[in-house]
Amino acid sequence: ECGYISLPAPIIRLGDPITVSCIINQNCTSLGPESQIRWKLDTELQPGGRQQHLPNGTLQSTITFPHFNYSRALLSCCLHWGNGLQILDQAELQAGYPPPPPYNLSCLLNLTTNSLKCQWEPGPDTHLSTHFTLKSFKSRGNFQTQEDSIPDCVPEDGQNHCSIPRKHLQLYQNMSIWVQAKNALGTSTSPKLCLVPMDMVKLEPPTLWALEPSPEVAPPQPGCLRLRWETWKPSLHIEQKCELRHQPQRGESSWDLVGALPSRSLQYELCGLLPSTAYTLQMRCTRWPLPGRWSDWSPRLELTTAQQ
Amino acid sequence: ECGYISLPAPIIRLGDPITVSCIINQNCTSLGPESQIRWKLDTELQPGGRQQHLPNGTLQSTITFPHFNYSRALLSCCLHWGNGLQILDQAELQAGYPPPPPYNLSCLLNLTTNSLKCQWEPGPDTHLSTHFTLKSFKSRGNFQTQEDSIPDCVPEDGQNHCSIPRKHLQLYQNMSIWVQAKNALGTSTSPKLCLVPMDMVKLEPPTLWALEPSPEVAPPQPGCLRLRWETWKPSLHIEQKCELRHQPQRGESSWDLVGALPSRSLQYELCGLLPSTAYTLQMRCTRWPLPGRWSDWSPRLELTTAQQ
Amino acid sequence: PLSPASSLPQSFLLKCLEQVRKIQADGAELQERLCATHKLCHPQELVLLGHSLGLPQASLSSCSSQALQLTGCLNQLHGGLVLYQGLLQALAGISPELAPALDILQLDVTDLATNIWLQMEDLRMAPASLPTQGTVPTFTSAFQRRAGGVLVVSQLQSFLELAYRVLRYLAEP
Repeated sequence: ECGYISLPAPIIRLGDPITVSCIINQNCTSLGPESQIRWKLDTELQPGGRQQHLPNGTLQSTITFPHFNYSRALLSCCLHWGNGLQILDQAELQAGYPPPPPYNLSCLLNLTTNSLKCQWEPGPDTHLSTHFTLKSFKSRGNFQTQEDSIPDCVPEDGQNHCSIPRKHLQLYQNMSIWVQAKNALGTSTSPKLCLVPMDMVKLEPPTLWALEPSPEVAPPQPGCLRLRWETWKPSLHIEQKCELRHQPQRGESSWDLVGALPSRSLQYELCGLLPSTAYTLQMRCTRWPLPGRWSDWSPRLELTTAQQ
Repeated sequence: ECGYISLPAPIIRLGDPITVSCIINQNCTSLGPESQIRWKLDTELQPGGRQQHLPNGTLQSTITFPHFNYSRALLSCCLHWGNGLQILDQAELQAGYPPPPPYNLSCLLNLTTNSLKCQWEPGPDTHLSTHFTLKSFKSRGNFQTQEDSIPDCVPEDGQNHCSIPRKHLQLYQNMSIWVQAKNALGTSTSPKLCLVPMDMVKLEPPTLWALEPSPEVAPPQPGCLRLRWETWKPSLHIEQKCELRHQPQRGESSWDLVGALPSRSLQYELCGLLPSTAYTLQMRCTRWPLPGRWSDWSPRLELTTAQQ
Repeated sequence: PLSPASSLPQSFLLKCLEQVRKIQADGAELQERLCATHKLCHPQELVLLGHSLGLPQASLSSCSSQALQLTGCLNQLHGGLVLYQGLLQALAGISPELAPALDILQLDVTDLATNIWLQMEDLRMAPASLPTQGTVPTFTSAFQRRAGGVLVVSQLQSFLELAYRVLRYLAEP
């Protein structure tokens, strides 16, 4: 080789000092006392290289960057030659931060895909390529002792979520989950989440329908509404409780809430409302009495109460 | 096994006759003279099974379908037992046609993807799963002798086109290309296409611009238009000729054509038109004098000729 | 008879009930597809084949309400689920259309078996070692796997019906 750059490390911490040296061999060119090694950072010539002729006839230059503040830079070792500069070697230098611990780790059990989807916050940019891995294991009582390991879940590039497939899950057993972040400068892990997958089930909202007036059934009383609802089909096997909220469409009144409703009703009469008034109704459900998450509110159902 | 169906072939030609037999073993159930084997096609009971007790104590029934006209059917061998039928074996029978030779094979060289995209007509439905493969080889002069083989190009399921990647192509050498169609009942091949990939280049249309009037240049004569154009960037290395067509926007007059124009002009004046009339212009180009395909016509440029 | 659920946590029983309902739904899904795709809709049409396959059955004799014996009942519940886990596993390769439904059913059966076993361990009711799956028939053709699927799922549904009644009885406050 004509010349070569030697770096202490290709990746350093942003702002850290770094000293780099370049050695040029005699077989490259005749190295007289006037030979001058010059450094370039990307395209900028850099002052301050300390040059010395080594006993074995090679020429060495060393340069120090007290606070290296480029997340990525190309360092070139050049030699004055004729009336120009000859580039003899290049090295890519990167700088950034070790990964901060990921945080806000949360998981939801998706009943359609049957997978446990976890997401997290990666924390500030490290300027370096950082890989996240969702790690977990099944454990009995106290979440500490690992029983069966679960294969790592590797998110797609740049994504901060990962889904553990059903075949790796025991839906009713304790599980410890955490995120590991890793780049060239270090590794960090998020706080551990201890959960039972089934308790993380997030239901889709129920569906509300107006009850069509029918000859056999007396019309609703003034200030009353009739409706029916059904929970989301994939959750039929889950015992749930639901909440109904309603408010007049016009005006600023807040929502009124009717709690602890069954997960399915073929006919429900809501009374105590203003007569001949247009109302907006929404419902949400949650797994109950076993733990679960509230679904989102259902799409709005608009009904008008019977006249006085 | 209780009973089993034996088919001469799981796939036959639509309309052909087929004779199927079912043999029931003694260890399945006691086979008295009153035992009766019945056949079902999907869910329909079929008349006409010929039944016989074989010397080894087994019971065999044979049924013939003179013209089997189902592209796919489920054949069940059943036995009267108690007051119902017992299903003892099932076999899936398919019928269709051997693949007709694919036709209308044509190819275009795409300069953006650098691949040779060929497409073809598959011919009438064979009712069977039929696989198409685009086969080709490089050959010297007469397209007959195969020199270098090219890996088969397998289209995505159900697609009737395939793209041979650049790394398998020699753009300026002869190539023989054909399509093979294959299903359970046979194989067929399309007529061979002999081509030189580069001669199949299909250019994207050129781009037309109006020339902005400028102080240094005298305004155009009445009945004249000024414009400029440039060919599609990836084809700049290809010598081309272009055609310009124009017609008044109003009225029914057909297109007028100006042929043999260069592939690039910074300033072109088109005269001999009606003064103060709005015209629509389009241009297309082709590789020339070397062989090539005309590009599509460019998007329309609308210009109005100078007044009298 | 033993007063129900004297030693079984309510949350355990509610989870088991939920799991049984899920497995019943999974089983119904598989039965629907076997009927639609392969015209195998009635187990009664496959009795002869069932005899020749020699499908083992699971008993819940210790769970009858007249003579409920809790440890024996839980053991039989767990043993039956392990048996069906093995039978469902033997159906692997049933057909591409049915494979996803069969996988989910198998996973859910395994989950319930594990829950019962872990609860028995917590209550020191579990036998010294896990029961083995026992001899499972080999299905030698695609038809046998599908017909076997109809028979196995039909038996599983009856088993679950009984199990559900027992669990409900045990969960009564």
